[in-house]
Amino acid sequence: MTASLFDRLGEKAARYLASHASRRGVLGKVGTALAIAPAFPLLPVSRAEAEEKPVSASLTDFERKAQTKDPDKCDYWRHCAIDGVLCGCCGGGVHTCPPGTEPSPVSWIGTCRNPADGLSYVIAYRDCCGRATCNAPADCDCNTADREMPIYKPQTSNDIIWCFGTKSTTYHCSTSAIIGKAS
Amino acid sequence: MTASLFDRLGEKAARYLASHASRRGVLGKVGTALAIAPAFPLLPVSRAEAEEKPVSASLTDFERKAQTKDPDKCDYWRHCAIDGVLCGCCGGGVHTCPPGTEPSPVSWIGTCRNPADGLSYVIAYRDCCGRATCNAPADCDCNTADREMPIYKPQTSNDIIWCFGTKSTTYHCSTSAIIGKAS
Amino acid sequence: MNWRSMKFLLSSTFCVSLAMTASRAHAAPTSSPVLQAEVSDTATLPPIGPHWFIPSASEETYQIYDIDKGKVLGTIPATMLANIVIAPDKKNFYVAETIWSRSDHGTRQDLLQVYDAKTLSLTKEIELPPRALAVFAAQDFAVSSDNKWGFIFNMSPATSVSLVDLKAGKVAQTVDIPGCALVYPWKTGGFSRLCGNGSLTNVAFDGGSPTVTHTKPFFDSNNDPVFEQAIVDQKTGQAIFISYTGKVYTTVLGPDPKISAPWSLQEAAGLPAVGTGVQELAWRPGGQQPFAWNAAKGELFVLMHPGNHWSHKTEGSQGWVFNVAEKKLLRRIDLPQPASGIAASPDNDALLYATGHRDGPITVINSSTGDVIKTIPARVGAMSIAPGL
Amino acid sequence: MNWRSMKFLLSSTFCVSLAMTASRAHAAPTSSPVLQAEVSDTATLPPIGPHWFIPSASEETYQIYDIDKGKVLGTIPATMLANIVIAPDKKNFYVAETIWSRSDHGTRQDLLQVYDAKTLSLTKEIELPPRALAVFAAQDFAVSSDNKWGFIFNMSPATSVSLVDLKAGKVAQTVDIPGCALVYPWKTGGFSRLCGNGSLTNVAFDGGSPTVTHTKPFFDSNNDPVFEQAIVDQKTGQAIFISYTGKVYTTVLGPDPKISAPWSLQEAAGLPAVGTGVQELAWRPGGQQPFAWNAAKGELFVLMHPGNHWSHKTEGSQGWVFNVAEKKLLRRIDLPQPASGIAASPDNDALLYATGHRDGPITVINSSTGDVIKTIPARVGAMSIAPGL
Repeated sequence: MTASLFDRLGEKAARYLASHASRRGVLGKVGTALAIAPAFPLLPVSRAEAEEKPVSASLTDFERKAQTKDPDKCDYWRHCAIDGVLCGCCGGGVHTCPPGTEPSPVSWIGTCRNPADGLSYVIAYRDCCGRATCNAPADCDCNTADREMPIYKPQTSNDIIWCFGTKSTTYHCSTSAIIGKAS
Repeated sequence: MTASLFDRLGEKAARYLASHASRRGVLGKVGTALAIAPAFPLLPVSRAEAEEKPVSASLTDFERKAQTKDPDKCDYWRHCAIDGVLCGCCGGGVHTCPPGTEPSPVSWIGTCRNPADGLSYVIAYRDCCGRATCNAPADCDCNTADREMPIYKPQTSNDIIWCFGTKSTTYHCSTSAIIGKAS
Repeated sequence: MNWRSMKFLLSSTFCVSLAMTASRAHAAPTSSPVLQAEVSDTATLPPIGPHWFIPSASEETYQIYDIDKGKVLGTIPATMLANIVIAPDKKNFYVAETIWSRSDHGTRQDLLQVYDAKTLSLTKEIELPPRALAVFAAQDFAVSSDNKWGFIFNMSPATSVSLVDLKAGKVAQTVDIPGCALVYPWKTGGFSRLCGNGSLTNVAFDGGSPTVTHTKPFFDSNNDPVFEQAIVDQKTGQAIFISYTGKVYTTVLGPDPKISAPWSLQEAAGLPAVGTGVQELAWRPGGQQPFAWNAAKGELFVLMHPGNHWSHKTEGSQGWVFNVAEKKLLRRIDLPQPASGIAASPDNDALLYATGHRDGPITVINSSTGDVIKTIPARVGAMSIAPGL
Repeated sequence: MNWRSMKFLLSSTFCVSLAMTASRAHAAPTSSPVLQAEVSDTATLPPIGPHWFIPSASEETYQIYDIDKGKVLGTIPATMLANIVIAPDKKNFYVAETIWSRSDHGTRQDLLQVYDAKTLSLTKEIELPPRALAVFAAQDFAVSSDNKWGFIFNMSPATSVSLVDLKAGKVAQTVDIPGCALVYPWKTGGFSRLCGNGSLTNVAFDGGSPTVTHTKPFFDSNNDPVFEQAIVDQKTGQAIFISYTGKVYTTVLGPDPKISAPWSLQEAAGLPAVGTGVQELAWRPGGQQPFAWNAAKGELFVLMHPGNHWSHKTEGSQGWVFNVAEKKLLRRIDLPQPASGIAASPDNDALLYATGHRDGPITVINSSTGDVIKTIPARVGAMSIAPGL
């Protein structure tokens, strides 16, 4: 059961599962057995299946429009399933917390496609914690949802305050750090 | 010295002073001597001085446009110097606090003209306290300033949180209660 | 300084009603009586009415609206991480809340707060273990229909449920249920939870030792999960789970819930069933609070929008009205502006309340005709509660 | 669960720079190296720069902007009832704040919080007696130029000032000064206060027993009060008090300040002097933070609007630039939108920062030419601080 693994292992497990759980149908097939495989680094896997049909039909609207230039905009490719204020608009960066906050060691996970190389990556949406919500302009307040799941699938749910194991659980902003290539 | 009186007597003194301190020039002339006079009720005083010139030249813009119908709008006559959210938009009324809040027994004071009878009244802008700021529509968030003074004249200053002697000093909303007729 | 005596002084003065002032609007100055000093007082609330609507406001409070009057009646403190429930006897509001003693640091305090429904006084605060913290997750908290138990979802990230004895004012026990989340209350005697494998876990509890049972997985939790914002009619125990693609699963919650074969919102509307294609444009359910229920007529209201799979957070441009027993679309209502939240009054001919993400007005719609009855200026968000009958 | 080991696991992975990704924008898919895992880290701040601007944001925080980059560098928690000061040595931010332990109830905590200017870590919290609570009253708090003392205005409603020993981290003493309010720091050795009768009270203090002196009333506090938002140049001790009608009083604060004869902002602009008529339309100063000062050139910036007396809270449609020593208007700058707050950078050819009441952008203006240099999208309010040189 995915969530119970998550319960026991936190991001380590969740990250691992998500890394094998691309939107291309693999997700339903991963099971507990995979959790004992080496979690890192990820092996490149053939993308033959995805390439059989025109790319445009297999891309989400977010992926079709995603850009690689400005990480402080909601349509930056890594932010395909982010819910919150981008830390890059708050004194941090795409994987950097603003001064005075700390990254949650546990996070939820998305799988986003980088249009620059056509590859999908597993993204850890680590919240930066310990300060009141960053008051960035509306442009920086994102709520995208590619492959985003309800709370009973916590490792892929973006409504949870991902501030576990930090000094304070106050939510400040959200980052999108690359964990590795999705299979 | 006005403020020291205020320090010692709170609203009782402040209300009294303000009631004698109309915008028509009396304000500079009141002194400590007046504080020993009976504070309530107020005696009607001749308005001859004000009537010597056309009314329009002695009215503020607020007074020229003030209405008497809708106390939940900033241009209601009593709100001539209010800074905050009208309690009438929050479940209270023009002199009633919303459920769960309590009126500050001490308040600041304004002098507003009632267009219905052409008289000026002393208004106690009592804050309702003990709950986070009421999230009323922008129409209910007022900042008028007829005869409003800096903080060193606290009894006529509307930036102060007037929640003294209440269980909690949290500001929720503002009321405009009639204290009496201005002289 | 003696505040009490000052209050007494104020309350001994005479109070004139506002109406007296208003009636003289635009009258020429007359020799009418001089307005007299007013007493400052605090309002109390009438009994909770069927046309009350309580939306979130500014991510810090919920506001009580009397929709018929179009006015705010009061404010309940409750942040976007809080959960709010109307007590079954309508005498209290319950708020599950988490507060740091120094705003963003200090001591974390997880509390079940009890507000009196007449005075909005905070009458009790029950200490809790660390709650699950999620943005506007209404299904984190439920109260048993006999008003004895509060069920509160915890996540640390290990998941459990605190069983709060509301009379005694303390947590009786905490049940670990790994792999499952949220709480869906039964008609009586327990609650169910949604699990990551697409099943329900059912917790029979009435004060003693909880008994836990599991259903088989009944939905595809990997590709077409059901929204966590399921409808539960606590008077009957009926639950309605709706998936991202619009599949509807109904059941009566209990120790051994039988789950119906799914039917499709879109097929009930005479349209093709909808799949999980990321470029499969169709009418889909979505929003922050996409579903509402009217028990009087058994009607389900769904915010629908044109979109692809994974557009489940998109605001609805239409409200679809279904008779759930007959699995039938009754009507489609065009919304004057996209709505992220919907709620319904509990009486016959339900009023629908449509709201946006935040800081917007309340659109009040006649659910039988689809007509907009009024738009109430407000600064409220998508999340809300509305009383039952 | 061991968070530390998990962090270690993350930090042992390789980190690629963002620039690498960005440089490949719009490139066709290639066999370029797969992006590697990134370490999560926390930013630190460079030394406080002359083009930093720190406005209030959402009534809950102050945001640090690097105006040259047009970017936020960080957030300092500080509500609309807090006061914020940059330490004279620029190594800390001081925040005087009031927090209830349970948001709107519980224990009231008045604190002087010390944030490290490099890490924004909260390094110290000094307990205070109940502070004065007023909305965005920046003159409630000052720090002596030797960084030894914090002066904090209290109002209960009796008025006093707490003298906080910043090294020892405690309140050394509290001085009662009835009838006076706020704190205006001297160059060294004390502070002055504005009093309800139009005078200054001066408190000489350097750790021992305070000595209090009074000036004679110098302005008409009943009809034409000076704004509490006076300019104080702490490097020189010069203070500039400006009245509602635009009368300017200058002095050097100390035990016995000599106050200049007033001059008129409007007369300095070649216009008639302005009186207190409620229908006397004229250019008048106003706003929430209507004044700014540039010490390098001795220039005063004033938000001006057309209005009658008592329009002192009205936003400015123009920014007027004065040479104070010469009592001369240098230029009038039309603002692209009305501004309720103005601030200035401390260097030559000051940048002016104009902001609205709340939730608006930052307009950056060249004070020498009046040209708008840029408009930074933001959600900030009128109140702000800017560093000295």
